[in-house]
Amino acid sequence: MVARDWQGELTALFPAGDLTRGSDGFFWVKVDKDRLRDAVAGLKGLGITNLSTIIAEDMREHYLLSYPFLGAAVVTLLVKIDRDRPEVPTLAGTVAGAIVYEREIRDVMGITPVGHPDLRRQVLPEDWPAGVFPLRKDVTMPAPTVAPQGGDK
Amino acid sequence: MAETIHLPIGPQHPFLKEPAKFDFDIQGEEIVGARMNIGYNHRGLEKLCEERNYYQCLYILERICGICSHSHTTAFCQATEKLLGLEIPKRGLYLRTLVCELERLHSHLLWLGVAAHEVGFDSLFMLVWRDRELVMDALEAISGNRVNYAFNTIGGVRRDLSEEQRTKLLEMLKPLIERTGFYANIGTNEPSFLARIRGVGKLPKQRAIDMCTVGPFARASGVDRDARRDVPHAAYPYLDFKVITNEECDIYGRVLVRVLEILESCKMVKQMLETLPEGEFVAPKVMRRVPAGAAVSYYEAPRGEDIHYVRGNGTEKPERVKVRAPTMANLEAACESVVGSFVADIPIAIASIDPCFSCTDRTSVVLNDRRRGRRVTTWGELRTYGIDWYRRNRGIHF
Amino acid sequence: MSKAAVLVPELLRNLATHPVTRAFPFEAAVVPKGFRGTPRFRSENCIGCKVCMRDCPSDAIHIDVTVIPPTEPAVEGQPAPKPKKKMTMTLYLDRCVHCERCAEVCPKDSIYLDEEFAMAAFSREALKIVME
Amino acid sequence: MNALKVALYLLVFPGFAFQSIFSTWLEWLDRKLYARMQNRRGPLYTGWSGMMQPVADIIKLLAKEDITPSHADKKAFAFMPVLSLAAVITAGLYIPVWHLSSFNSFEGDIVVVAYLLTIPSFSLFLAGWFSVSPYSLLGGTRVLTQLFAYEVPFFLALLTPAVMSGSWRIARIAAYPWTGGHWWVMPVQIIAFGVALLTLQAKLERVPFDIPEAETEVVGGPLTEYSGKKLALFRLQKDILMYVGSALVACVFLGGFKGGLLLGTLQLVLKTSFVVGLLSVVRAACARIRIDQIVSFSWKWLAPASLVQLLIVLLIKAKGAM
Repeated sequence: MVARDWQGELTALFPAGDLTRGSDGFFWVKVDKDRLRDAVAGLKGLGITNLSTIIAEDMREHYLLSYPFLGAAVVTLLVKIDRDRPEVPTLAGTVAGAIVYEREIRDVMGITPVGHPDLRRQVLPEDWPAGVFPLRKDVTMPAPTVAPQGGDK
Repeated sequence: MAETIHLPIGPQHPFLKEPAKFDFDIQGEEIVGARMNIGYNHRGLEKLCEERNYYQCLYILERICGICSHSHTTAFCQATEKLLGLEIPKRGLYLRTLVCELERLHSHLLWLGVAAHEVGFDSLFMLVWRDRELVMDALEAISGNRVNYAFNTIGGVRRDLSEEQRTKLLEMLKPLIERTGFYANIGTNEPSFLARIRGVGKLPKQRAIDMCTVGPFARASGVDRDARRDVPHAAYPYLDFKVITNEECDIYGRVLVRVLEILESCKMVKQMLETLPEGEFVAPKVMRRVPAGAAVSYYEAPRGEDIHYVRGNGTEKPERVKVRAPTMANLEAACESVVGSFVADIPIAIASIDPCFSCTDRTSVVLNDRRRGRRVTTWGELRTYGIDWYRRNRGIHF
Repeated sequence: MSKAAVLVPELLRNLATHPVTRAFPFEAAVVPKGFRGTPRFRSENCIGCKVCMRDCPSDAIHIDVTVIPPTEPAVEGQPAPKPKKKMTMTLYLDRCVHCERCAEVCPKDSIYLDEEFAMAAFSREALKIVME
Repeated sequence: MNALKVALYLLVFPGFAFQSIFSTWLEWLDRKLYARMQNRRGPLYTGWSGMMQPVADIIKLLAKEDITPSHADKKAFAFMPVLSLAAVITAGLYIPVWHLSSFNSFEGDIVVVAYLLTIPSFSLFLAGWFSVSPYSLLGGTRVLTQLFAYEVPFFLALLTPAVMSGSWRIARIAAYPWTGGHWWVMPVQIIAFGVALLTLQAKLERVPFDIPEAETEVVGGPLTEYSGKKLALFRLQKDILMYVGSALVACVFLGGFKGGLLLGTLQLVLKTSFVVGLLSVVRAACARIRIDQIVSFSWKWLAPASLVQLLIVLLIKAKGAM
């Protein structure tokens, strides 16, 4: 199944500049935030529909969202989100599986999926303070007062 | 129309082996709505990995889940080896895949027993777990421990397989295949067991594809997807095996898929043992500092495809480790498959995806960034913050 | 397609066979060779390089190097007798995860894991073992 | 003198003392067989190969703290275990123990016993009702739905031998194969024996019919809120119900316990253990089926089977009488 090299189809879909290929044959595609939806629709056309997860990272100058898709080929969409407008269009319409992961990135990174059907707490406890997004670099935790227990180390 | 009652199940409940909360809206005996709420088993493991060097991360990631510990270390090693650009000797790949398949065997047998127990079929539970000991003893002999095998290391495996162990393993396979055939016969013929699993927890194929479900749960709904064949890793390119799917779309189908996968894994273990190449089993010179860059690695764990994303920053410690366990992908679909069946079917429907909540709840909390700017918090401070928070807010003194 | 009571012949056969469960505390549990039990210390090989301390994932090992001043007086001519170093290992067994990383990474093979697995204790201090 | 004999009869031999001891022995037998069928050891350390385990469980429960839920109706909550235990023990008195007729057997005492055996199910439902917790309410309602499912086949199966022997007295029913009828009377009623076994399994709420206490869905069923002495009484009541049920089935179907004090009691022990053995085989061989499946199974399979059996018996009676 993997023998068919997907280089041809993918270069047709994405501008050459954004498409890079890792040593292991996985594709990394830089995608602009607004063109995310039709990029996913394009992948769906090729039969690559299984969104594995959404990885959110704080790269200090901007946030980076990676959308790894597993199908006949492995394509990861990289979406840069600038810090002052932390939103991303939701994929709930085209890929139902994305609902869970979009809730997760909203909880931990504060990137709100615009148009998400059912934004609930996914990972953090209900009484987690609203404004604190733990994965961000500039988050501050109140200094702990209790000394660590256990053994004498 | 009976009014809707809200039935909360979990986080502590007899059928839930691990904490997870499900909210069901039921009318009479029928379930009309289901929502899930996870995060109760969250231990900040990924945060821990960022303070340990790559070798130490192995032993932390191994403890994400008790049943599929080898899958997490395999995926993590593959991602790190991609960053290092390492070439693994063939014998190392074979031994790593051998323990992968042995783990799939004992994980599927474990699931068959737990599923039987969820429907009150305790005899099958006891018998299946008795025969699972064959695989557990084999794993203990090979790797030195029944559960956390610590068999993987970056660049290959840590122990070699002696000739005597190889023959003992080959002998173990015959009774295992015969017993699994017997359980396949029981699973498909015992009327009271069939009554509980046939037609329950239905998930149509199109819905399975949309919800991006993975592993035997998706394959039982006809989705032909298996990371071992789509993204060949470890020694899978050298082995020929069949990807088992069927069109049942219900729990009966999932029992069938898992039992046939046990037989398929036995065949693969036999193949690997017979064609075990000679030579080195670990890459000789492995650098401790991993160059900067990011790598994604896929591995077909017993419950589905397991994704590890490792970003290195040139130091000994990983910058970011993201683990997405297979149960995370299946949970939402499992909740949906319960809607429409009876209250009595909740345990078996949820158990049919073989949930492993310890895998699902380990997203990182705070990023430690010693080099580039203010130090935020370390794992130790995070731990004391938790203890302190519970003491202040809940009055619980650990 | 479904045969009733398909499990009964197997159940009745089990009545005749001996149960497989072992009464563990009263019968010994057999453990295969190569089982990863409790780390043991050979102080004569140890050179005090503390690689094991650094690489232990759960900070369960602590090596102390004590320098013993030479007893006989310094004699002219010969080089002064070198002070001997004595290494002791304190093992926090409540934190050890038995991963055998210390034994693997030690250059002088001075740590090995034996096959002792029943090590429960009533207090954490009892699990802090000092080995010469 | 007669009063002493009656008191001895009531309290010691076939009365409370014997019933509780023998029923705990039956529970040990059931647990041991169930374990050995699954290649496990079963109870092992208390007494000779674990024989005292059920007694130890009950004594442990007696020592445990006895909590009554705050909203529960205190008096009714405490009275339920006593009511069901009393009903079950009085039912046990009517089972002939060492010779064919029991303590005061009279025409129609099989109907009395069958009626007394339904009281425990009602008391379980009321126990669930009075302990006012969602899980026990759910469990209690399930006990009732299950009761309506298996009650009719249970009566039909029990009364077939009565129709065969033409009398409502347990003594005469038990004696029929030896005195009036022929020995082949017993194998002819094999269907009724099967139905009686399955419905007895449902009455005792054991797998495959143990929906009310199915720990995977409804936590503890009606007994969720019970603990300490009250739970111990319920456990004892369940054991004695198993003894009375299987003794009744053994006595009615397998011919009574003929012979003197020694031989009769030996027959009682053997035949009742045989019935309990069959019950544990049923328990080990099946999975727990859902409440709607229980109702449909008993009305689609058990009730028609017992009717067919009744038809066979009537035909035999008609041919015999002709």
